[in-house]
Order: sequence, then C-alpha cells, then structure tokens
Amino acid sequence: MIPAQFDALMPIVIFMGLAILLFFGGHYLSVVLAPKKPSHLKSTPYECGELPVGSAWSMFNVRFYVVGLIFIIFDVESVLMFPVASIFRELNDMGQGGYALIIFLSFISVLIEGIAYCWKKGDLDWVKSFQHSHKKENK
Amino acid sequence: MIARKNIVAILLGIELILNAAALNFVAYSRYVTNNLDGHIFSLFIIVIAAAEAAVGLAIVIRFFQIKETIHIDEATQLRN
Amino acid sequence: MNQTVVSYLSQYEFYDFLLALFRSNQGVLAFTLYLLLALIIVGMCATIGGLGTYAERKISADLQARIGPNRVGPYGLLQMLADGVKMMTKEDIMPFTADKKLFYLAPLLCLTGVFATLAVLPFSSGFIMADLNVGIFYLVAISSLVGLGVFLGGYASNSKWSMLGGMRGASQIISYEIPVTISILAIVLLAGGMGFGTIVGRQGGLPHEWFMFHNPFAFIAFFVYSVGALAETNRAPFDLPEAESELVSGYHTEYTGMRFGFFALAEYIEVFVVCGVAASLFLGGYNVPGIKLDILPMQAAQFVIFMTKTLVLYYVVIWIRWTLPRLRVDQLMSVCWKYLTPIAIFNLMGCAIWMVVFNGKSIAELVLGSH
Amino acid sequence: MFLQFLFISSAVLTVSCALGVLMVKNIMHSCVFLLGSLMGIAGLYATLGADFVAITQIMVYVGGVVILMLFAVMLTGGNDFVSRAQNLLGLPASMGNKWTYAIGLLVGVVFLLTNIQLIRGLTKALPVKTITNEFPSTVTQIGHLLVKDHVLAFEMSSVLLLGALVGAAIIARPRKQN
Repeated sequence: MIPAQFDALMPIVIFMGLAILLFFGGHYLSVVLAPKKPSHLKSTPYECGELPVGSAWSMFNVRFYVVGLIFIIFDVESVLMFPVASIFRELNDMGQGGYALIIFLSFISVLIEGIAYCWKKGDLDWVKSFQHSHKKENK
Repeated sequence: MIARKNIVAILLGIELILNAAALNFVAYSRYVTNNLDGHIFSLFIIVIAAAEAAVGLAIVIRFFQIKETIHIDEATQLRN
Repeated sequence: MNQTVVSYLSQYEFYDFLLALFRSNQGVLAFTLYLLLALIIVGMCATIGGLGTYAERKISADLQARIGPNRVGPYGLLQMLADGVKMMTKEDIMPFTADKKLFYLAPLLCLTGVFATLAVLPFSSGFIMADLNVGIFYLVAISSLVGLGVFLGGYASNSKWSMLGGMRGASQIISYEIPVTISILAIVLLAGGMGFGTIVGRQGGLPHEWFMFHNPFAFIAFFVYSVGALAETNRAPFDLPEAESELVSGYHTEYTGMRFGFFALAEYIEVFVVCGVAASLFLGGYNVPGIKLDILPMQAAQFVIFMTKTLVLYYVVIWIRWTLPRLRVDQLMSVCWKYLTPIAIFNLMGCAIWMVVFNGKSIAELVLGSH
Repeated sequence: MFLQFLFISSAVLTVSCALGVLMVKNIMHSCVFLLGSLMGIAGLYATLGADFVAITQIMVYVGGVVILMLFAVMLTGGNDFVSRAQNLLGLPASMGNKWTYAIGLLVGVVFLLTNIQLIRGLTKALPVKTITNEFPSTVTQIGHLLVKDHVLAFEMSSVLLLGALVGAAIIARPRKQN
C-alpha cells in the first residue's frame, strides 16, 4: 500500500517541529544549568570596553536597499524560469526545442538588460556609488 | 488601532491584501475549476506584488530622504 | 509524484508487519517512521556539525604546523562534547537595550531554515525523507530563512558590531543567492526536473556521467555554485558578517551560551547541506559506479558514496578557509554582481543552447557514441 | 488527518500573524509578523496541492520582500517612528462624518449580501468535485501553461520586472544632498 501523496509534506513539518523543540529544549537546559548573576555592566552592548553611546539602530546607506532591490527582481525572474527550465528537456524531446529556446533566451535577454543598466549606472559598485553620481553632477 | 500613518505599515497591509486575493485564486482552482489557471494567476500576483514592493519601498526611502519622516500626512506635494 | 522514504519502505514485507503492529493506521505509522528517521538524520547532522568544529581546528592546526585539540578524549575527539557542555553552562546574557522578542527569534529562524532543508537531502535513492517534485527549489527557498535570522540577530542585539554584521550578512546572503540559483537552474534544465530523485537519477556513478562533466557550461556552473555557496554559508573567504578581526564576531557578538550554540550549529549543518547539494547536483550524488540494483543493501552503498563525496567537499571548504584571505566588502559585492552573476547567466544560456543543438547529450555521449 | 492538522495550524498562523501585523505598534515587529503570516499562507497553498506556488511564496516573500521591508525600515530610521494613537471612532474630520460612514456601511452590507448570493448560486450550479488525495505534479503543467497558453504574460512579466528595476533604482539611487 502506498501512503497518501500529501504525506510528502509531513517530513518538512516534522523537521521544523524538531528545530523548535531543540531550540526550547536547549533553552530549558541552559536555564537549569547556567548560573544567573545579572548585572547592569554585564548586559551593556559590547564595544571593546567603552560605554556605548546612542542606539545602534541608526540609518544605513541606501546602497543596501539598492542591492536588495536588484536581488528581488532577479529572484522573481529565476522563480519564473524554474518551471520552464524543468520542462525544457521534455519540450526538446517533443521536437519543440527551438521554440522553447527562443522563449527562454528572450526572457533571459531582458534580465541581462537589467543587470547591464545597473552596471552602467554604477549601482553595482559598492564604494563608488556616491563618487559616481557626484562626478556626473559636477559635469 | 488599525489606522496606521506609517507608509511602510501601509505597504505591509497591501501585501496582505494581495496575498488574500492570490489565496482565493488557488482555492478556486482546486475546488471549482479543474485546471491550473488559478495557479498561474496567483504566480503573477506574487510577481507583481514583488515589483510593487520594490518600487513602493524605493519611493518611501526617497520620501524619507526629502522629508525626514515617513508619516503619510506629510505627503502633500507632487514636486519639491 | 512525491516519493517519500515511507513509500519506499512500503514495498518491503516488514512494512506490512509494522502496519499490522499499528492496527493498519497508515497515518500514525507514517508519522512514527518519519519522526524516527528525522531524529536519526538530525542526530547524524548534529554529530557531523560537532565533528566539523573539531575537524576545523584539527585541520587548521595541521595547516599551521600545530597540534590542535588533544586533551579531551583520544586525539581530542571529545572536544565537541566539552564545547557543548560549556555552552549549556554559560550564563545567558542579553543586552538591556536589545529587542528581546527578536533576540529570541533570530537563532530559531536560522535553525528552522537549516533543519527544513534536511527533509529533501538525498542520502540514497530510498533514504530521502521527501523527494518533492520541487525539491531543489524548495531547498533554495527555505534556506533564505537563514539570511533573515542573521539580519534579525544583528538588529535585535542593538550593538554596533552586530548591526554592521547583520546588515552585511543579509546583503551578502541575498546577493549570492542569485548566482547560486541561476547555476542550479542550469542543472534543472539539463536534468529536466527539480526533484532530487530526477536530478540524481539522470546522472551515473562514473565521472563522465556526472552533470559537472556534461558540458563545459555545467563545469563552470559547478565553480560558480561552489563560490556562491561558500558565501551563502558565511564561510571564509566570505566570512565578512562575522569577521573576527574587524567586527568582533559580527551578528552574534551579543549572543552567549546556548543561543550562540544554535547559530554555530546552524552554520555547520548548513555547510554540510550545501556540500550535499553540490554532490548531488554536480557530482553524481548517491549513484554507485557500475551497479544498478534495487535491493536494500544497495542503499547502504549509496549512502556511503554520498557521504564520501559530501565529506570530501566539507574538507575542501575547511581547507579553503585556512588558505585564502578574507575579501573586502566592495570586492565581495563586485565578485557577486560583476563576475558570478553574468557568468552564471551566460552558463544558463549556454546550457539551453547545448540542449537544443546536441539534443541533450553530454560530451562523453557525443565522443563515445550514445548508449 | 495530517492535512487537517496542516490546514488548521497554517490558518491559525496566518490569521493571528495578520492581526499581529495590524495591531503591533513597533514596525519591525510588524514585519516579522508579516513573515509569519506569509509562511502560513505558503502552508495553505501546500494543503491546496499548489506545491510550486507555495514554494514561490516562500522564495519571493520570505527571501525577498520581507528582507527588503526590513532594509527599508532600517533606512527610514528604524522604529523611531512614533505612530500617533488613533482608533477607528476618533478619525479626523477629513475622513468623513457619520453620514459618510453610514453610507459606507450600507454599501458594504449590500455588497456582502450580493456576494453571498452569488457564491451560493455558484456552488449550486457546479457539480460537487470529490477531492482525492491525488496530488499530481503541478510544476510540469505550470511550465507547459507558461510556454504555451500564457507565454505573452510570461514574457511581459520580465519586461515589467525590468521596468520595476530601472524605476526603483532611479528613485532610490543615492545622490548628492542639496
């Protein structure tokens, strides 16, 4: 007898459950075993012996966001390419390889345009992002 | 309580609404129709939601750079 | 079809016996078997992770002409147990400025993301917990929880070192996901499916049947994947999020005791998973050279083959760590976006064209004639 | 049995986390609640047999959108933003008076009743489909649909994403402060 197909999801749930169990079990052990002598100085954020000034939750450079932005676009494009890639061999065996290739390559070529644009405009440079736009405005 | 004036919070709400719609499409595709068009539809909803989040958050960041706040009531001008 | 370890076992006679033992309750029996095997896999991976810390110190000692850990047990083998006990008995300190809920949540996210990937890792043709038909895609997707855990760990600590490490870590992990995903896409294209069973099944035991040597593009894709995977697991030379010499220890600076242990465990298991994926996608996986039988002892041989390949790759990862210096942040980003991603896209196009032009045949098949 | 468990736990996770997104004051916690809600929706997709959509949900949202949201929160001053306390009844006058609210309520009730009637008719008209545990691979079917029936949408989506990338990069690009 073959078990139901949906049971394939069960191991995933079990593994996630095990991770949660291990997490709380480890916490429990550490609560039982570890010493507990809290002090104010001990729980200051570590700054190599100096007393911390201000919060670390300050503003960050926009380039982090630009990297995230390029990432999410490429992520979505790769998601859309997955089902097409997984039937590419099937289509090729059916004699529709040329058609599939044209669709696939035209999809990727748009992807390449995106990365070429960002490269040219200096979004991919980590340090020079500012200098690049400065130079441009000075001209 | 539910009314929020933070632009990022508004975008979070939009994501929730889009997800609700996509969930409906998949549910109908399983229980009503016999094809997978609902899956394709929700796939494209996810794609568009990602593009929308990227552009929306870029606008939020630009807005913050200009106004130094992300309170939606401060967005009163179309330029400058 | 989603093949699982239980549906594999159900073709043997002892499954009927077990079923009778469970009064024909399929669900409960499946749950028990899954739980048992999941515990075995988790135990095994935790041991490998623990031995990984030991191996790392021992190999680094060898490379630097030192002795390494040699006090606890024979050859210092019990060092990992000592480390574990030490972690449990350390005081749990949390910065008073920290975001307490997220501080708790971050290691859990890392651990969940890594453990969930174990569900699709193909140890042998039968011993794969769930051979989902979206296997490799699932693995790539769920392991992005790790990046989130790293970011939240850095954020919640509210320490400057942690915050810098967390930001760097998140942007590094998400950036390197792109070349890795596109390299995987090339293999999916060659295999004609995303399930690990399909991908490994299309390869053979001998090197000329592996996807790595299928065509020149796949050969390059292997190296792109390896570099990207190193960066995704925050291993040297890409260990910028936890760079000891500049950021104290990055996103887990403020983590002590058990919670730090969870981060470390997740990292070591992730290295194992990444090596296993590289072995199954590019190096033939569990295929035993020359023999194709479907009997139970065969599974043991397949398991040994898979583990050998994975552990060799694990050794290479440690070896690289103690050989190459760390990259700078701007170098890191330019390596990802200006070298790896264009190369990966080029490889993907090359693989697609190869598929059509040579009708999906590998170099060996073209040279030796198809069989 | 397992499917019911998965459905109920995913549904509870989705709804409770969605409420968390709305209720919590701290915007960072809101984002993390959104993560939980999206994971729950992925679980719901899985129970509906949409394996590919479920994994896409995890890949795009958990791996992408939530991280992007967290970045954006960090770039706009973290959770320093003090949300002014507001409840539904104390809305400012610019959002309407009691007559507009009454009309809105009436329209809502009419809309709800119409929808209920529509769905009732729909379920009567359509034959009851027996739901089996059969769970054929959706990936190959989705792939075939993408390259045959919906090929234009597939190609257009790449153009859409290119547009989103270029537009967002122009908007967010660091530039000289005037």
